Amino acid sequence: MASRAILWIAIAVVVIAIIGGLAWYLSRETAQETAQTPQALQPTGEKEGCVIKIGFTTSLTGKLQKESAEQLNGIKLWADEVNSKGGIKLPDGRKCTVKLVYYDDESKSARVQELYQKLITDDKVDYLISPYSSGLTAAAAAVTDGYHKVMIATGAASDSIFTKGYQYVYQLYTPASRYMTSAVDLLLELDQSNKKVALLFENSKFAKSVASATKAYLEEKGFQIVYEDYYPPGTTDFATYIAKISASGATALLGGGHFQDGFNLVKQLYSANIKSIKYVAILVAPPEPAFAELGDAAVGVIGPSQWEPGVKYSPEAAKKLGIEWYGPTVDEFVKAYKSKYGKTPGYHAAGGYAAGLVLQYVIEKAGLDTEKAKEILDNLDIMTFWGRIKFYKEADKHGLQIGHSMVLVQWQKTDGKLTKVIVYPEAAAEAKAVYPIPWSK
Amino acid sequence: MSVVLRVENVYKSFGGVKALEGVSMTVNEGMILGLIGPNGAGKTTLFNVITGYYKPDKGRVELFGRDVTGWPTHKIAQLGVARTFQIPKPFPDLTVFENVLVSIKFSSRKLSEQEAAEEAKRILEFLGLDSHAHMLASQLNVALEKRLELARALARQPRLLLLDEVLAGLNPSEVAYMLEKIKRAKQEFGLTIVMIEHVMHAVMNIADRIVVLHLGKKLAEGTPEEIARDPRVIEAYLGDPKLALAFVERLSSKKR
Amino acid sequence: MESILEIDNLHTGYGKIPVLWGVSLRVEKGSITALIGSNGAGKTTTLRAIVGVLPTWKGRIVFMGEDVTKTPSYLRVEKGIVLVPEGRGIFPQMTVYENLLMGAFNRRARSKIGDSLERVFNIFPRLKERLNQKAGTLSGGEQQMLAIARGLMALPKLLMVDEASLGLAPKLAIEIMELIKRIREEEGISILVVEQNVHYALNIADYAYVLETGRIRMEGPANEIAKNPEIIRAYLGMH
Amino acid sequence: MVVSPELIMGGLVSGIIIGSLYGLAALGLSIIWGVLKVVNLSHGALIALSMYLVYTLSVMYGVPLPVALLASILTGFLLGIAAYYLFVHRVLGGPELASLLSTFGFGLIILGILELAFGGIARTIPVSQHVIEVGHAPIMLVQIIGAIIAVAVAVGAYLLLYRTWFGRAVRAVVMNAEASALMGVNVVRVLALSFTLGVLFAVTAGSLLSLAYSFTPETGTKYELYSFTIVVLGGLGNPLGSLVGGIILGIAEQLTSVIVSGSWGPLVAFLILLVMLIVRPTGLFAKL
Amino acid sequence: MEAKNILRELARGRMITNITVAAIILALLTIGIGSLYSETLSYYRETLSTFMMLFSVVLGLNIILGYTGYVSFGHAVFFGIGGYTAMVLMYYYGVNVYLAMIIAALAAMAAAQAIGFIVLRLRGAYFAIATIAVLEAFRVIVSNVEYLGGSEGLQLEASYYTGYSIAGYRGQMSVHYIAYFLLLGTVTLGLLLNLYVSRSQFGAGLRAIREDEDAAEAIGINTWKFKTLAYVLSSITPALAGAIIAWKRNIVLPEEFFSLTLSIESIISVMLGGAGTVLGTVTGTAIYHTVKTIFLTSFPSLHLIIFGITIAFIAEVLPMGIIGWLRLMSTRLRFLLE
Repeated sequence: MASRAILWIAIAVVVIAIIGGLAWYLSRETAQETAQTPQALQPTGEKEGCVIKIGFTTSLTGKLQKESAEQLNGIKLWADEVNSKGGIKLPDGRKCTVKLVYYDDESKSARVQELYQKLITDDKVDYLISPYSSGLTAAAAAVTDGYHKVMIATGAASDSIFTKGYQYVYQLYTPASRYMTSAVDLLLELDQSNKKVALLFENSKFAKSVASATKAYLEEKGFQIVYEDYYPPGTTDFATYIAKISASGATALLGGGHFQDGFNLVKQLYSANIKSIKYVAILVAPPEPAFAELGDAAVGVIGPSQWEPGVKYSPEAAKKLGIEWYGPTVDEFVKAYKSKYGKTPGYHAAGGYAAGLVLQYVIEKAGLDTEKAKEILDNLDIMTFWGRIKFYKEADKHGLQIGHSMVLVQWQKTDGKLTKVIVYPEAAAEAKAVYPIPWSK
Repeated sequence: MSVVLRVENVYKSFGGVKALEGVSMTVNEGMILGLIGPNGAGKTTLFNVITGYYKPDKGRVELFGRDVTGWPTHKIAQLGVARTFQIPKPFPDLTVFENVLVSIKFSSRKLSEQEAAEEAKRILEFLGLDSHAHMLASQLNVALEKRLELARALARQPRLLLLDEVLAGLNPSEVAYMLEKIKRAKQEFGLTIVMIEHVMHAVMNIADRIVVLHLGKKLAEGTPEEIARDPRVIEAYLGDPKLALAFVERLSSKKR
Repeated sequence: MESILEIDNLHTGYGKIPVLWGVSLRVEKGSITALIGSNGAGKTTTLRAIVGVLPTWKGRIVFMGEDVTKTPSYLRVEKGIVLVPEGRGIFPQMTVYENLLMGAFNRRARSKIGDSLERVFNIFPRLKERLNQKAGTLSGGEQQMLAIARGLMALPKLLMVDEASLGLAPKLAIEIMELIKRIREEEGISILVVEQNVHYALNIADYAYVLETGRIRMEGPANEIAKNPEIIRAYLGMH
Repeated sequence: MVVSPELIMGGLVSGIIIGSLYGLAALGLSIIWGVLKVVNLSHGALIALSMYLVYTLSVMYGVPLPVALLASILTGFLLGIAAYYLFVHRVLGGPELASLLSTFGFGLIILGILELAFGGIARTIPVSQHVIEVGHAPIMLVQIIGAIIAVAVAVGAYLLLYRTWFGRAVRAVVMNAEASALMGVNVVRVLALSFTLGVLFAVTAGSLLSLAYSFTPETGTKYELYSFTIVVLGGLGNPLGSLVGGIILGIAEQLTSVIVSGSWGPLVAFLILLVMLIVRPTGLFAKL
Repeated sequence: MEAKNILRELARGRMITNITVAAIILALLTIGIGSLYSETLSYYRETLSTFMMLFSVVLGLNIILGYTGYVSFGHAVFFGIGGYTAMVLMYYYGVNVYLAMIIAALAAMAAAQAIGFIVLRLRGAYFAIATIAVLEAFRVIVSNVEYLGGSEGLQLEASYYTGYSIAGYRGQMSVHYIAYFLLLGTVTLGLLLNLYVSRSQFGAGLRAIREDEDAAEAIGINTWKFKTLAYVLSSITPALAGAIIAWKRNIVLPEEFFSLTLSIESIISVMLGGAGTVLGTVTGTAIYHTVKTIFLTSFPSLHLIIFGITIAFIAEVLPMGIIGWLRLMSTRLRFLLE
């Protein structure tokens, strides 16, 4: 008995050693990466070297891992660019480098609160960026606002965070209430007679809040909602939902939730070949490059996106609006991102970079004075590669994003090749929207 | 003499197999009743009916003059009935001491912690288990396990004790030891005992009366002498009447 | 006479608790040997050790001249050591036919199923009538017959029957005993019986061993043992 | 919205088709639970693993799909044997908690590997999107093929258990392990093979499901939870019971979706499970 | 051994446990008070809050799993019921957190009585599966009922917190401090409950049920009543923790409050230390929480795999847990390690 136990312990030790070694080997890469930052921190400033600490958590593990990783890439790119230029110039003339302090939150709000506390009190960071997702950001805000620390919320589209009376949290994303409204606007533009809408969203926090806002907007615009249902998270089969949509006589479908279910929904919708449906807009899934795996099924599907590499925000556009342009152009950002990570940035990455950019703007104007930073943010109205950024300043929805708006992408087939193009708003559009969706012909 | 246990016309069957078919018997206060019969005769089933594990299909069970048919086991136990199990069921991850202590705690007596521990110790000493008090019950051998089974039953200070083959698997000296203890326990605790037993000489020696079950029916009842001479019993139980008679002779001669 | 099974100084038990303290016995080829003794003496344990479902702690088991002490039980069955267990151990949710097929599970027996079935039905015609009945619904006597029949399906060279008369009415028990005797006569299989009922066992056996608390107390031709008053001491544990 | 008989019909048919796949997924859990008395909490992870095996082979390495499916199933077989000796053998006959935890641990290891290798993004295997429409409900051809295979596997499993030497040995071990040993059955080997068989069914189900839907490492969880219900519904170790149980669950889920709302679907599954556990924990059908 | 000696050993064991428990509570209290005045302790305050949240569930679970032997695989259901009850009271009726906690605990106890009536008639794996089903059923119901916020959950306004203050911290700022002390109170209550169960006649009865339910009946234990009561007691601290966390985090979400992960984490904690011992729960939860934190930060991408190996290892080699194993090693330790 005992000898067997020893054997087992031995096996376990060996296995753990192997895995540990593997882990060390795999983590070497990231370790080197972080090791570079202090090198870049060498004092280059005129007076004395100083370091600005930016803190946040990111979901290296758990269900938000993928989106979070891209957001982190964006933030890292920003920090590298700033540091390679010697840092940010403060109002007092000092030039300070940026140090990112971040931890893994496992996609769990319990960890988020623990870690933001650590960032503020232990690591004594100067400014904060939110974790990815609304749920985690809500949890983080409950900690950070009490300490009067400015937090730029990126990857968090929920409206409700900003109705809680927080004073130091600022949202970069277009809020959920406006997530799908442009898809409704586009439909109005394309076809005045298409009024029978089916709503099929995931029964999850984010999708549900988009759904209720969209529903209200549809009703306001005189649409008739002929079908409304919510599917449980993790749903893979949509046959009965599609049957009911088909039977409802809907001519447009708005819905979705996460990538996987949106993907399956479109796949099965296409196979079902419901001729009556002329317009399909799906949450989250379409902007993902992996959506192209659907092939023909993807053609004509529209999806709202916070940002796309093809957006047409430019200093000229800013000038037209009479607001300041700040930071790199869209092309500069895309090029820099591509050269660092070898792939085209998506909106999560862009959001991460933009969060850094906003902080950079604030630091240049306000230094490390939080109250001053708050004042600047409250009155901010600029345009960047991310688009227009302006926050709601009254207490009832303080910090809510009101400047930025979504773009709509549509998968189109040009010369037999499947591509994702921006179709709305007109100012940003790369091509005209295909209508009706090809399968209904 | 008051009647402690009365079983009346009890039937019990399991999915078509008739385990008990109209068994009746009466146990008076202070007696030891032996319950014998070949394996599968329904003896343990009868115990389970008396202690409330099984509800009889028909018939009634009376304890201390109260009809307890269909009562839950713990309520019957609280009336002052203790039993041992054919396959001992000690609480394996508790020590011998803890096993007895638990049993004391749930007897009707109200004892302080100190008194309960003293009582447990007394019972362990009585059964010669004091040197094993700190062993886990799962580490005991069969003989000690059987003693613990008895200790736990006695710890309840019962009025009626049901023993299910407490001697099975013991060697002759262990059997003698147990018999001695059962006799002494009967005196000291003022017990009434019903015992299922296969070790014939033991039951013949110790029982005041014997009931023979066979295929779920009561085959015979009487004093050990009567039972030993009953040809039906001999036929059913031992097979060869001649052989059986031979040992009854020996038995009688030894008693004298 | 040639012996089919020889056990030398067998020690075994359950967990750490010893039950057998050096049992030695022989079964002659073609004989019926009885192993009797009181409850808990170790009779069933002996049989389980012989068939190999209990490991041997010490001692030797030789079957047909071959040492099988270390052979796993499923290979011993294939060599022809077959035990009809106490409590019958039939498979209640299987039909009678499937139970019989399970009997012929070992490779040697599988190829001769047709013959075996015929022979078994010859001895137990009642089973043939209930071929598709669930074994669990048979009466006690029929279950015992099925258990023995299933044992025969394995083409045993040594058939061990544990407590065949258990829980049976005397008439039925006698019938079973006669069947066991008939099996020896018609099939020439060596048989080792364990019985709680001394009379039954000694009646059909040629030779008998008396087991007491894990040791052999006595042995001899069955008819002599039957007459020996000492048997009462051993069997009933009297002093 | 009016629920027309046509929609009900569609719900019924898709319930039967999807239910057959649930049944197939449950079959593996059922065999292991029925024979070894172990609730295999790595079941969902194994289902997910097989999906990624098919994906890796057919999408990443371009192996023809049928070959990829067979290879995935074969890997499941080898994995099953290894897993039995590493994670199950030692905890057999012990307290439930030990086997629950050790199989759960095994599941975590698989999930960890999948997360590490593939991350959280959904993957999909491109196959024909042809559908057949019943009562407006689009039913994919691959689903129908899957359902047919599910029925075939269930019937095959039934025949295996009731018509072969191995199957009889398995059932014998379930009823009385010691008596089976006395018949010359190598009990440990039967247990190991039964576990492997269970794993085999799980990976078969996973491989088929991977063709119909996209998947992530967590996809298996839903099938695992549903499988509990189905096994309790259909009786432990009974292949046809699993199939019928799966179909009952599929119909219940799809009809809930048609008549009430899809978001209540899972509740129906858990309520069926609770009611069954209380009313008839042995299942609707005889166990093995 | 003399009965007196046994009693002395027992008393000594109890003293060791008492001192350990008291020391733990005091240490936690010190850190809590310290963090009011020293910012550097704040991080530990938050880590310990997370630890105490898990510990509260573990302490409840230990009563039903450790002492009674029923493997409740979905014990987080009471955490969820507590959290949601409290949130409904706070959100709709503006009830303060203290009252909400008490009502949440009562609601969970009532729920335990009802759930127990259904599931406690099952044993072993069936019981485990049934508790998972109950947990999942609650999650689905909650995410579909609009009154409970559906899948969007319910979130408190920042203004709700204005009335709260501690040592100069007000509103939102005070929440984390107050929650820490409330969690500490819950943990203290849980430890006392566990100590009571481990030392009382009631606990002796539960152990008897765990060891052999039939034999327990035979010595006069009303097993149904006992195990129902144990289940009800086991729901209290998880519910309190749920209520506090709902208040602290200002939001309740179905998947975070009816979480299978939390259930399984608490089972592993109980198992690691040794089920059915007070010291085991402390040891197990502390080790689990620490090791997990280390794994997570040191091997972020491999922690699932390492975790799986660890769990399987415990189940196969150390099924009694660390304290349980030590207790088995010697009878002296058995009395000392309660």
